[in-house]
Amino acid sequence: MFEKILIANRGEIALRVIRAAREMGIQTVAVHSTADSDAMHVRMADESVCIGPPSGTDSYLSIPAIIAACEVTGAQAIHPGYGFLSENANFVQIVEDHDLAFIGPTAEHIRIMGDKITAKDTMKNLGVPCVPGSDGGVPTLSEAKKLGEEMGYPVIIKATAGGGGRGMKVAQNADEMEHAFMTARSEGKAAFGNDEVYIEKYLTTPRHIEIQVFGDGKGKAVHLGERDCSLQRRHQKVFEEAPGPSITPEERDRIGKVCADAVARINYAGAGTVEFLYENGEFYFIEMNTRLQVEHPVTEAIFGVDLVREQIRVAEGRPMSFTQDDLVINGHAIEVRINAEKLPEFSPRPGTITQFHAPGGLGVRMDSALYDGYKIPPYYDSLIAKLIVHGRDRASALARLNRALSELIVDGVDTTVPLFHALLQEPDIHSGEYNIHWLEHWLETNLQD
Amino acid sequence: MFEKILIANRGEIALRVIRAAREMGIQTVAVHSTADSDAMHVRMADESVCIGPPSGTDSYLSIPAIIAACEVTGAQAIHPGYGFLSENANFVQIVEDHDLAFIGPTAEHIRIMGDKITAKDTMKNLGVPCVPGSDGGVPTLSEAKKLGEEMGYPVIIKATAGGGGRGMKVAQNADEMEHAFMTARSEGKAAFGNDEVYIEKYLTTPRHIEIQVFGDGKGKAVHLGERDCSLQRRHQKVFEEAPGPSITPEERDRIGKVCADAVARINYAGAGTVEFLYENGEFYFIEMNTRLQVEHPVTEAIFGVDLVREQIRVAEGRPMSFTQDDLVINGHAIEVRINAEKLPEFSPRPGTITQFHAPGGLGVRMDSALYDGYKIPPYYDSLIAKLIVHGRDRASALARLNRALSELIVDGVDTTVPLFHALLQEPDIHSGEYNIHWLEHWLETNLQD
Amino acid sequence: MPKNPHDSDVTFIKALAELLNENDLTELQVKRDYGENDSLNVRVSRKQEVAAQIAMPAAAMPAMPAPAAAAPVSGEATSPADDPANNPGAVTSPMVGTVYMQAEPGSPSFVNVGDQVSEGDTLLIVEAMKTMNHIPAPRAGTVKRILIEDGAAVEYGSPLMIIE
Amino acid sequence: MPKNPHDSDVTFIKALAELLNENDLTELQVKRDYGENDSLNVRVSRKQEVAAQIAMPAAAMPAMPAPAAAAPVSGEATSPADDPANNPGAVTSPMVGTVYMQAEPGSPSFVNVGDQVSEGDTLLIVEAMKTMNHIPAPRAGTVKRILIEDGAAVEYGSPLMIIE
Repeated sequence: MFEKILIANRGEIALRVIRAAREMGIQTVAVHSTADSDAMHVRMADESVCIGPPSGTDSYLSIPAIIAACEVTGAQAIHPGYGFLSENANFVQIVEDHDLAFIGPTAEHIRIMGDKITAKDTMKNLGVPCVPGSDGGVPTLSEAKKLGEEMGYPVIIKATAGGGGRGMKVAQNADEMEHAFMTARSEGKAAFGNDEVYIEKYLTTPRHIEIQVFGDGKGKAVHLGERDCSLQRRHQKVFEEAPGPSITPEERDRIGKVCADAVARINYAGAGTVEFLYENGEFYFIEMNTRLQVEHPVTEAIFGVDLVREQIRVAEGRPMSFTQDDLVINGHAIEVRINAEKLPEFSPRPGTITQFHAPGGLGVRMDSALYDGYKIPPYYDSLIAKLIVHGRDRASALARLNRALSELIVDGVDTTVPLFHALLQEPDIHSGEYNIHWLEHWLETNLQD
Repeated sequence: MFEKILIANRGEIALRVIRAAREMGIQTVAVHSTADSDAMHVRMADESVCIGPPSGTDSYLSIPAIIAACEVTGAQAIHPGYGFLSENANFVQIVEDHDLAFIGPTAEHIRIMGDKITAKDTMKNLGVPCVPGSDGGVPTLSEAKKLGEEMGYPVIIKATAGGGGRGMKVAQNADEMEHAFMTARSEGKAAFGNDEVYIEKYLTTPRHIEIQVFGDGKGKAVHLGERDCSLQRRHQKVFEEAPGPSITPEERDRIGKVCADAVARINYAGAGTVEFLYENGEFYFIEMNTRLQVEHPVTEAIFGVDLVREQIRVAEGRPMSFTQDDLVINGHAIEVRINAEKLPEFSPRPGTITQFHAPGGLGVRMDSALYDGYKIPPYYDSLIAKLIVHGRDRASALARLNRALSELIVDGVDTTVPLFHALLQEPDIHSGEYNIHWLEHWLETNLQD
Repeated sequence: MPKNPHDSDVTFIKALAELLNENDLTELQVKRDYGENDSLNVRVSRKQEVAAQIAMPAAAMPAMPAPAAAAPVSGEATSPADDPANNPGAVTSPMVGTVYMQAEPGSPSFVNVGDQVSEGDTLLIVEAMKTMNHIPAPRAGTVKRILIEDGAAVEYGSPLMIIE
Repeated sequence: MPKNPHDSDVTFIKALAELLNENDLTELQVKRDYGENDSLNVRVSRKQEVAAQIAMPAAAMPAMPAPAAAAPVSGEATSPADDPANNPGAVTSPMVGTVYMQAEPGSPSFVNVGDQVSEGDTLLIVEAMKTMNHIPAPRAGTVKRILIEDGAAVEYGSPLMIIE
């Protein structure tokens, strides 16, 4: 068992790991840039090491600095948090080469899931449902039409060499296929010098549903249900909940088992998230995140587990502390991400926190590295706090969120708190009827100056 | 259903009720003395009414002021919190006479349980186990000895007219009976002019175990297990936990059912606590508190319920939202009471809070009316915060308590936080082996200057 | 390395310390460089912003629903200086309740602005719990202002009138 | 810290301590350099309680295990003005690692106090990830002080030497 671990991260997630380690009686080493000397994670850890200048590249992303910090402090294992080096297979390899433990999956699993095509092929072979599409290029219109009939309209025709939205056309039905097919080809030709196109089923109003899985690295794995993270702005999640308001227990059991079986078969170790688009009762694999997610606390709330503790256990080579049968959903949880950003542009607002007051009482959890007088540095992510509420059902969780937001004080910088106050006025939020486009739409119509 | 309720209390418990009401969509009215104009409960409520000068007698205990505050604000119901008017049958009668609802039991139930002798008789008749003792005075030594044999030594001989420890003698065995009996009689005669004595079984190292009950006022009632509140200083609880480390599931079911049945038979409404001394597997009734307890959050944590919401529901005439079968224990919870007091004398320390920082993360709940700059007035109770932790088992709850205490910052006044840091070093606390005398003993030997 | 300009340094620093005290400063910095360029660099500060922020947490709680200017509040200006309760002639309510300016509907008001009152004269009634409480003038004087209206709700300490 | 404290230094410090007490100060800093440029640098401060707590939240977190003066910290005084890292002649570590003062055990140290060094001369080695990183002198000058010991752990920015 570990006596001392190093947390290769900052902010609330570094705190999260320090809390779990402290509760397990494990010493902690915080690493930090010169910009973070006064950061909460530095204060809370048992030891700290300054690893570089403010730039993330030269500090939190510096593999030699982090390995050296382990060497000089005698830390036996590294928890990467999320972001930074958490999904860097090369880093994991180096960690292992230095006889240190990485609190996460193997380098190989990270590598597989880090490459979209390999990940999709792997998951498909493991029985995970993917977006139907052509196997490679579609040379003729008649073949394209045949595929359209098979997978059902709408479909999207994409230039194989494409990217950034160019060379992509949607065909809503068979009649539109000819025009879409020809346009995608010619755009592909013009933009990338290659007119090969492929075809995929096009999802119009999907939800983002992700399945939390957890493996022991030795062939056992469980799932901890889903999170609905459809409320996104520019692919950044802002509001996450579990269970998903659109998912039935039967659907959860089915897709959960598929995912757990898949990661069990590859001997996956630790926490992972299998992300799907979900439309009309079907799940379509997008990618797998081989790390702890920002939104893991909603899962912890409804299952009554400590995922970071579990990560550390498994990295120590111990078995998981729960089986699938132990994992019973209790109530409903919601997380909102509070960023130091000014609405309506969501422009980052570093600055000094003149007053911070966390909401209290029943069913409220704050994960935040803020404190009175803390200076938010301008170099990193703008996430400054996660507010998680847990209630007996979705309605009471929403009521609790409203109540907790009304107690929260973050003074000195602009935050995204007003967004959540506004969202709680929306009937769609209360009915749970939203998809991955909902928030962008809503922002366009509601958050103009 | 209520649209607006008034909270006839202050501090963290007023906040507790405001939070529950807000989550139910009910408007709140805070009442306050002139000393509490800046108090958190005043800030958090939808409306506030100043009801009197600092003295509790002229403000929070002033029945006319509170009734008038309901009248001018249109509040339909009153939540009394704990302390102040919460167990004042006369107040409840007046509330009802003014066509207002009292969020709590009836005046009659409060009256019955407010008188120790009536309470004991009532509970005994309802099948609740009481401390064995003589039925009234014991005139002769031979009768005393006979009783001693029947109930088992040690026994305590008490002057009927006595009080304050005078006229009370313990007999450890039959040999000591004569001396103890005669001394108690003569002390009673000398001090109170009455030499009548009665005899009760004497418990040497009991625990304080209390059963949380909840009735719908219509003949249905449930129990929510026990809390062990044995860690007391001068009869003030400082550390409470649930479940009790010494109680087996069978004992819980048995005594819980006895208590639930008893309050069901009298149509008890709302939350109540049946307090027992517990020794050698036997429960001995002490008293019943006809209100919410300070330590109710530990029960909320392990059962996943909101007792204040439930109180309001029942006061509205609605049924309880759970049955006995719904109430399943999940994990372990501990509460510590943080008082503005200076150790080792526990002398009250009102003053200004220069910095308040609540612990965060998984399984941590803070119930506190503190905020940066808050001035703790010298007129009221010194309880300033309750820290409640919840974990999968007792060991993890203790580890979490340790972690959370290390994050908490209450600057500007002395608090009892160092007591808890010290207690967490004690093997007896970790093994759960303590009784109602343990803390006093420990304080004598450990907290000298 | 040490010469002996200590005594003069001590005297200098002592003077600064006294300056600090006398002027209620919190910080004083001097940088001296009597070498080639003979420079002096002084910084004097007296911080009070932080204390001010701590002292006024109400203003720092914008996210919290304002402790609604509840029914009982008399609706007067809120700046402490303007607050009639601070007027030395203010008569404040000794209880929570509803104000009646006359003995019964239709009757004339007990007092009007400009009236001379004697100590003990009824100024108005505060009704609480169905009881009509006559509020007496605490002293003789002239009714300068009446701060509440008939039927208004008042809390403990609400200013009712100014009698000078 | 002076290596051979004179009586006069003690007297000087004692005088400062008394000053601090008499004037209810919380901080008093002197930087002195009576060498070539004869400079003095004084800082006197008297922080109000609240300001102090807010300005120094680390001190306000007594319950929190002190961010342990972790292994890598060089063990020097912590007051900012004393910190050799603020010395303009300081050479700081560009990386985390373990310091070696010589090329291999038994070899002479790369440099000693009093040595003249040219820009680019190796001052010491910082080992990180089994790699020996030679730390070069950033400029020519004299080694005035060596702030770490052989085998010590350093973090990014730790002061290693003072070269003037």
